[in-house]
Amino acid sequence: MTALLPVLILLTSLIPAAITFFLAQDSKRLRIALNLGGAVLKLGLIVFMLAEVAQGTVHETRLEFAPGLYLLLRVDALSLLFVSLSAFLWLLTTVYAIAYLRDGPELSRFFGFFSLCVAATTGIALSGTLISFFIFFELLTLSTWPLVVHKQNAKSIAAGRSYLSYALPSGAMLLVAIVWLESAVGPVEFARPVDFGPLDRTSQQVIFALFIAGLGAKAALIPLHGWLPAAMAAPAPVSALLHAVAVVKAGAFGVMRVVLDVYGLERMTDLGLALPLSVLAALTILWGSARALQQDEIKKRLAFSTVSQVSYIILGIALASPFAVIGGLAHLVHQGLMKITLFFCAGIFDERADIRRIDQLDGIGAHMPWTSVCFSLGAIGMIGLPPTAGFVTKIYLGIGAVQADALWVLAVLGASTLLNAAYFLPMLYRIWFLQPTAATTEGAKPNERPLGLIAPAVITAFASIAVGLLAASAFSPLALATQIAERQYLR
Amino acid sequence: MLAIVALVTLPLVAALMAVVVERRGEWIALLSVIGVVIALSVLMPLVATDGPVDLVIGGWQAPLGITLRADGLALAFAGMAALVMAAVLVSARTLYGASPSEAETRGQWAFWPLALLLWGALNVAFLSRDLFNLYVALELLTVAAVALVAIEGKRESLAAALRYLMFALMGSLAYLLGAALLYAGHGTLDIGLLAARDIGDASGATGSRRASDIMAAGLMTAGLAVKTALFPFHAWLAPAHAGAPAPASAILSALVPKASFVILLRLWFEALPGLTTPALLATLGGLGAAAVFYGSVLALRQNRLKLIIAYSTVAQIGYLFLVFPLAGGDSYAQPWAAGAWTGVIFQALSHGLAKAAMFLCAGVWIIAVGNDRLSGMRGLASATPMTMSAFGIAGVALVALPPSGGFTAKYLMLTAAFASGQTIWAVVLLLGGLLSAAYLYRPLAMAFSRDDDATFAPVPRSLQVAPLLLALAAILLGLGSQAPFSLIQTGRPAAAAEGLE
Amino acid sequence: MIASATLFGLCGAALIGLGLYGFVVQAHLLRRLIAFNIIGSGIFLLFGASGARDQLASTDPVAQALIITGIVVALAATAFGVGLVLAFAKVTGQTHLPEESDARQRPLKAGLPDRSVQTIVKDPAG
Amino acid sequence: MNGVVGPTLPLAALIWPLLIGAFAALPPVRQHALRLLPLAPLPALWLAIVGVDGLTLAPDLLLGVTLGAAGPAALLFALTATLWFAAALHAQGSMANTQKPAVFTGFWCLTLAGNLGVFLAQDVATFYVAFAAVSLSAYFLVVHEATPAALHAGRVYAVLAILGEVCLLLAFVIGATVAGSVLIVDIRAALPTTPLAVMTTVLLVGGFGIKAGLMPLHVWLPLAHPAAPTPASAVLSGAIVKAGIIGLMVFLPIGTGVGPVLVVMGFFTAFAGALVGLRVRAPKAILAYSTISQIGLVIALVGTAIETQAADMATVAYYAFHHGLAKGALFLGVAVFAASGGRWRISVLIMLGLVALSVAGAPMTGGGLTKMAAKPGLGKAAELALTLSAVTTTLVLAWFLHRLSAGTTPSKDDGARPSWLVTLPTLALGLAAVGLPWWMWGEWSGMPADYPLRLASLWSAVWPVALGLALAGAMAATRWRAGTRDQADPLWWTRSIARATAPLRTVPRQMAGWRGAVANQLQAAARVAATRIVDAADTAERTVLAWRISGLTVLAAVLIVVALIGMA
Amino acid sequence: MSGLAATGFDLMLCALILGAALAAIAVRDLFGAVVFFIVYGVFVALAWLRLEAIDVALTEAALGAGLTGVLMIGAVSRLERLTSRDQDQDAAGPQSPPTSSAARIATMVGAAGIGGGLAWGFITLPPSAGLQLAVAENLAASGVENPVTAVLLNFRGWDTLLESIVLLAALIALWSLARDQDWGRRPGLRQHARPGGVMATFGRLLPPFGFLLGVYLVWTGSAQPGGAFQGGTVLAAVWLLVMMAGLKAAPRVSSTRLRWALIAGPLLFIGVGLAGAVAGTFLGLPTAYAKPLILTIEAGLTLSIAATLALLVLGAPMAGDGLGPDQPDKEPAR
Repeated sequence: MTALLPVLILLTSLIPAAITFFLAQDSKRLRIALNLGGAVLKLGLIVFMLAEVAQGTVHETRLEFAPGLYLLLRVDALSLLFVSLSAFLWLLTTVYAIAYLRDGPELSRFFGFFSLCVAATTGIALSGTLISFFIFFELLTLSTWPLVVHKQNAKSIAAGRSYLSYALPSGAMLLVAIVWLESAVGPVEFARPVDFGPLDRTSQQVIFALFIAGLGAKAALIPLHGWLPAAMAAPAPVSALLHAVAVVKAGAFGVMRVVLDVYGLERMTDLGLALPLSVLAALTILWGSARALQQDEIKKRLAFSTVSQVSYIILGIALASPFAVIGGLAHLVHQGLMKITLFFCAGIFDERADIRRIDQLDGIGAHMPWTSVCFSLGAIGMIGLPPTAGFVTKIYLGIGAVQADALWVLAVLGASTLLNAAYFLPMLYRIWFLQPTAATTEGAKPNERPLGLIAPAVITAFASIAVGLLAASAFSPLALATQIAERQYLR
Repeated sequence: MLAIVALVTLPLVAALMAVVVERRGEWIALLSVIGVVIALSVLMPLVATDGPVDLVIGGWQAPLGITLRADGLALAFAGMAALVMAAVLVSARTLYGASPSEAETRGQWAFWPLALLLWGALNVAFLSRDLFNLYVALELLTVAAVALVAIEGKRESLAAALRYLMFALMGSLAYLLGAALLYAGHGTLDIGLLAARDIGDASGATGSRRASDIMAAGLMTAGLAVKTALFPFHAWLAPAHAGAPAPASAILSALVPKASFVILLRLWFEALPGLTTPALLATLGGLGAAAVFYGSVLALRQNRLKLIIAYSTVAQIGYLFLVFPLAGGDSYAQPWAAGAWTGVIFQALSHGLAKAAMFLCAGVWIIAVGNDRLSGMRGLASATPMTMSAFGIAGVALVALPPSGGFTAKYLMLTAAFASGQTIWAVVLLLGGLLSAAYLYRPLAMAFSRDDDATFAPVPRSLQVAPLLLALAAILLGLGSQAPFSLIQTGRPAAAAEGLE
Repeated sequence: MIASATLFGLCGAALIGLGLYGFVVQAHLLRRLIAFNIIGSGIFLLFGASGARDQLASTDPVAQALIITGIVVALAATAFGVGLVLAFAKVTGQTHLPEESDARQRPLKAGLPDRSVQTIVKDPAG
Repeated sequence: MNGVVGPTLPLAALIWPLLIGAFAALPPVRQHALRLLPLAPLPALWLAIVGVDGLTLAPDLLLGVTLGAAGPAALLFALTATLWFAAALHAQGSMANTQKPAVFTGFWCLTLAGNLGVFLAQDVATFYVAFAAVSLSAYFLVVHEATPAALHAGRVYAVLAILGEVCLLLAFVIGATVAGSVLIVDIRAALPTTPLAVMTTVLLVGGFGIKAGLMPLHVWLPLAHPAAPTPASAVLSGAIVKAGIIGLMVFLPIGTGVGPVLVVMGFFTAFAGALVGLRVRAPKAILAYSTISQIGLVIALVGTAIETQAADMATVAYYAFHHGLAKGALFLGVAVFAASGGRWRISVLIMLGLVALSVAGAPMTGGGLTKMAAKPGLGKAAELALTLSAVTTTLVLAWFLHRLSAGTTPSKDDGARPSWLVTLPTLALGLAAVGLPWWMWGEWSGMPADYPLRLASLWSAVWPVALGLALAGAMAATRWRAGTRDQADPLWWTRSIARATAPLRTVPRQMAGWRGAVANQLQAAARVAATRIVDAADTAERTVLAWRISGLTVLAAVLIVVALIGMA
Repeated sequence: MSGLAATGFDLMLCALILGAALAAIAVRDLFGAVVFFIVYGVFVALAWLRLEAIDVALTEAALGAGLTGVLMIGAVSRLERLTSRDQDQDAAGPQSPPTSSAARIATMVGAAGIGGGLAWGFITLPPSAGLQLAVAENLAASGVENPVTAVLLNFRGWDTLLESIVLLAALIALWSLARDQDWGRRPGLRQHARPGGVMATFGRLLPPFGFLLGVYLVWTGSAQPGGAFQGGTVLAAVWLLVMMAGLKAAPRVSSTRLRWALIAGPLLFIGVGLAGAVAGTFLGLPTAYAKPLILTIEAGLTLSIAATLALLVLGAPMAGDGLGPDQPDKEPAR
């Protein structure tokens, strides 16, 4: 069972993917059953695994390709954090996507790649070696592209091109980093400390830079973030996937792996890499927020907001102080919950009320109260107001910054909060306090049903409040992050 | 033993039968495919476990007679060829399959023997250890290949065939001359016996470098490079591969250049390793690198799908020549040489499968659209999803993204490049991969664009399956690279396999 | 006194050089095939001569056999080549490949796409 | 889950309003949601009355919640609960037909919970959460009327509230880090030991100062308090500003030199606030300035307490307690007055005048007592300033009463009597303001029981008020028009800045333009380069396509390979 | 011949060969070039005689000079007719423009370099490295006395088998060049020899002798110079003559009998090989049965080679004069 479980978890999305591709467009029920079944099963298996891991079982599966090239699935606490998040959000996103796309074209293709995408994410989470990570990382790139271009219009094709033109070169850099490193130190397993002996200091630094460049595109670090706002041309479930469940997260997760498991916090600091990385993350935070402020389209604003928010994770890791690391880890989950809520809602606005631009939001709160409430909760979380998840992160990052003697980070956090407020609050203001324009009110009253559309948003919205409110409880993401950090990385 | 015999004779016998038996070409071809597959499935495990198997033809040992040897290299390529041929033959049924009630047509008659002869020649080229026998095989290959290029009889394809013929004849002559010189100098044509003479190695039996050996090496290298379409001798390739009907293109692009490449490998890594010089290896690698960039740039420039795929072959062939700097010469006995060598072979195999799949996809789309212009491809993703996926998956292998065979290849080669400190080749590999993504993206995006007005001719599903299976095979090569890896190691010239541990 | 073998060997070398020159320089396809045959027989001569240098034994039978095979193969290639040339001439009325009428000024008719580079760069998706 | 350790009442007092608020969102309840308002502070009132010992711990919540109430905080907690209760009752009458009652109720309860929370919180996270809740939810109370003025006030409020939140967050983060603990007492103790003390203190003063309306951070207050519905104004001015005060009281580190600064700023606010109050005409706006002024005094007292290391700050709380009740009464009274006609107007005016006198510190009133209690700790100058502030306070409140009576359109019905629901709470608050301090004197002033009745004390209380009244009378006699504008406009300077910086606004657009231009240039250059490369490859391809060239290449290749091999 | 005379003869022969080759390449007139090429072939055959390689000489004369010459002459005449019509269409004309002199000189240098390198390599070859001795040792076991035949049919029979298949491949390739509408017709142009003319007379007189010669060459090949290829060439020439004389039409490409004839030799060869494989050795000829087996194979090969060679000379099936545009289909397709 210990060797099988990670594979089973992978298969719960791989098999639905494989079958879904071959389903006819009209075999709707089977498709839904497959995808939902896979998602539920996966969540179940993960819960089971959580229990097992808590008892100290090590799950490890090895798949040899060629000497030196093998796939290793190994479950550690960090994997669990990420895989639980993605599995949970996948389930919700699937429900949402089914309701959102309903009878759209090419559904089998869509859901096939959708599942594949999650399979890749799961693989990323469970990977025990750099090369396994890379394999799933690239698989993720590939399986996301058809989703990004799903609408098949000029705009989404352009978005897809933009995505690939960032993702592929950076994937190449990642490969260089991995191969360079491994050709010197042998295969890198996350569970084993890496002996950097054969590499000189400069090489180590260059490799690190390559790693960051390789992961940076997915993590949307400036200046590699350009694809993310363009990708908002994709349907809302895909945006949710990109921003919260899979892609961006995979990038951030990769940075974690590299910093925490490959280099280790101490070595990163010794090499003088912590400061540049945190500066980069900080710049991304500010730049993303500033750009978000300039956007007129909801999804674009949210996209830039993601650019900013994901770098909180990286900032936390880069600061390398205990609280910052914990905050960064926790934000992996927090950002996912909040951002997915926002994208769910943006999707509902778009799908149900044809609202895509911010100035169309006027007064929608009255018509679409549930959506609007969820959106507001997500936004509040993004600003980092208590008692939401974002608040917890921010406080941890702040404490971490002080611990790391990086007071400038406090200024960044403050500025970022203000900027976040500056671009989210006007939206809320429009939603709740302005009178509906003629365009919004004419025609039938917008409808927030079916349940599949609104329920996921409600769940994630309240989850994002709950994880903040119950941050100190033993099962909160924060608690998990604390355990992970203290057990594995902050010795 | 019998299996080796079957491997080389079955396609030839089938070709002969296809000459006389009217309108049954496809069935004969199918039988031979089955036979060859059986033979391979017997041979491969045997060789993987027990090492290379020799077939001494007529019982006459070299130097008097000819030996065929089934080693890992040969079987890997023969296996790939069998897969590609199987797919191609299945696909060709719609184009060249005859219905018993109608009169035989030229194409229906000529395609099958030509394809089968080509296959037979390939298998001989992969297995034979005799330089002259290889020459005959190459000539057989050339005649069949040129004929396949010309088979449509159009102006462009005839011109392409003639051009191809010129290059190929030149290559054959140069190779033949080299083989003759080696025989004249050493009294044997057998690769193994030549290797035993340590040619060019000052400590070897023949002492220092001989003028005839150097000339032979120069001529054979150039000749084989021409036949492999290494830049800058590639000019024939694109018009020829693009001008042939899709199934023929698949064979031509996926398989034909590999035969001469395998001979080149055997020449430099088995027969004449002592003659290598760093400058030569660097030059060959450099030409390969140039091919990668040049072919990619030209592929980017094309507006016809088949030309894109064909120029992609020019580029992909370039990777193969990185084996010389990475595994040849001083690297020969280094730990990373095994990786480089195996990586290059993986690259060749993966490219073969993927490229064949792509040409077959192009064939499907040509049926659907009527031509292979990129601008006509809008909407194909929805109309022919299976072919679309095949093309996409093949693209993954070609761009060398995981988990394809191309990725395994690239990984091994990259590791070798870094391990040997020759990072320049790593740069080539990476940029080449990105460029290939760029040129493959264009047709992909075009097919993905929505065009609600487009109408397409229906394409039988059976025709769409073959490319998909081939593309999946290219992926499987990566997923299950353990078995091919150990197979390729079998009979590898240098005992450096432990280098990757 | 020079042995005949040496003489004919050198003659073969010269023929190869001569043939190569003709094979490369001439544009007329039939002439190329003639040049091809001259190279071929030059090679055979060189090969045969190398097998006949030993005055004690007769000419190396293996070399002879290979040469015979080579001649047949060359004939086969030549016959097919002639057929191709004829077929090409029948379709185009030409005896040389289109690009060799003037490689530098005339646009290519066969094989290459006709769109100018500029349009491609400007419109990569087009 | 470890559940809750210690008394559960404090936690219940905080959660109960939230439940009420959530309940209000239920569709059947929505229309009558306002009825729920008085229920919300009941547990808090109970807590205020009975009190609890020890701390309440809820380790699972937030970052681990610690609650407790003692001393000044408990007093202010009681004030808050009372005030909210009174305002809730008042709202039953004054807001019966308001729009969106459910939303109002919901945020009312949320604000209430936060407001109560800041007094109970013993750990920084809980404090911050509560503070944010009170601070941000109050926004909805401000904008409830949805008039342009309310929305404008809301915007200003929101901006400053968020700014304040950020300041506090940063300060708390630093504090928690240097203390290695989230308990407020630890943080306060640890702050002076860190090199970051000054910065943290500045952040704290900034964050709390905004909330409390410390000049010059007060700009939101005169806009927001008048814009809210009257009950909300009452709690805003009476209770919510105290959130800032309690923050200053419990966080500011002792012995960092911040005291004198606070004293100076506080007195400046006290006088300036009152004087600016004379410049506006709307009664509620005048009251708002009065609040600013009074809070300035409180802050000055806090500063003094810090300076003199009087850690318990009982007198400060005592003073603030009275002001809360009184200001609540005054705000509620505005509505009562508006609803009254004829003789009722007179009675109401008298009652309000009494409360106003109390605020001004007239002898024998509650306000007078609290002021007296505050004086002993002060230095000479401060004492004088405090005494003098009564003059300005008298002036501004007189101006308030004048504007109230003059500026409010009398009810048509001469005998109109406001509903008891409105009147009673107002009256109760007023009476409490005047009377309760007497009852509490012994416990909170730390001075002899007869002290207020001593002549010196009386005199020192009387003359400023009298002076103020005289000045008011003089003003009335000379018909000197004090106020020029109806509403407050504390942000007039921003418009000048906006005008002055108008040309700068195009800078981002220009920058974007430049960025675009540079990008275009780069793209064009890349395009040209790409064209060149492709053209070169194309030419090369045409060249090698000719066998004459390629053949030559092959010949050359043979020779080159030969040379490369032969060289060695 | 004495040494000096022999050398003198050899020198002259070399000069003639080179001269003919030069002429074949350089002469302006295409027909002239072909004639020189045939002459060249004859001279080369002489050279093979001088090198005591009778088998090669025979093959070179029959194939290199003879059949290739016929092929070329036929091609020249057909090309003249094919290209004359299009003269106006292409400004460059059927004659290709000259290569630039720089390229010409460069090619000359390159070709000379290779020739020189070869000469150098040839001269510096070690004394002897051939396989004469090995062949002589094993000749007894090969079943034939002619060492060349032994190599061709036994020691390196695999080469010969492939070679025969190459020949067949060339024919298939050639036929595949036919136009679709011409499929099923007879290969080559229809011959119109005047009845009673020279051609017709030759056509009646020569075949019996030629046939005898051809069979003899095959038969004697086992012991003396000669063999399937040489004999097959003679037979092919005979058949060609018969067809050119108009005595017998070429068979249709769809003729089943013809096709069997084409594959008979290779098929037989492979059959023997496979039988050997089943018995233990692929293409192994047990000494006891070697000679009859070789003769059988040769017989089959001769038949196929003769047919293939003749048809290779005739060319792809075509209608009428093969000049297109499509003429009315006078002959039924089958």
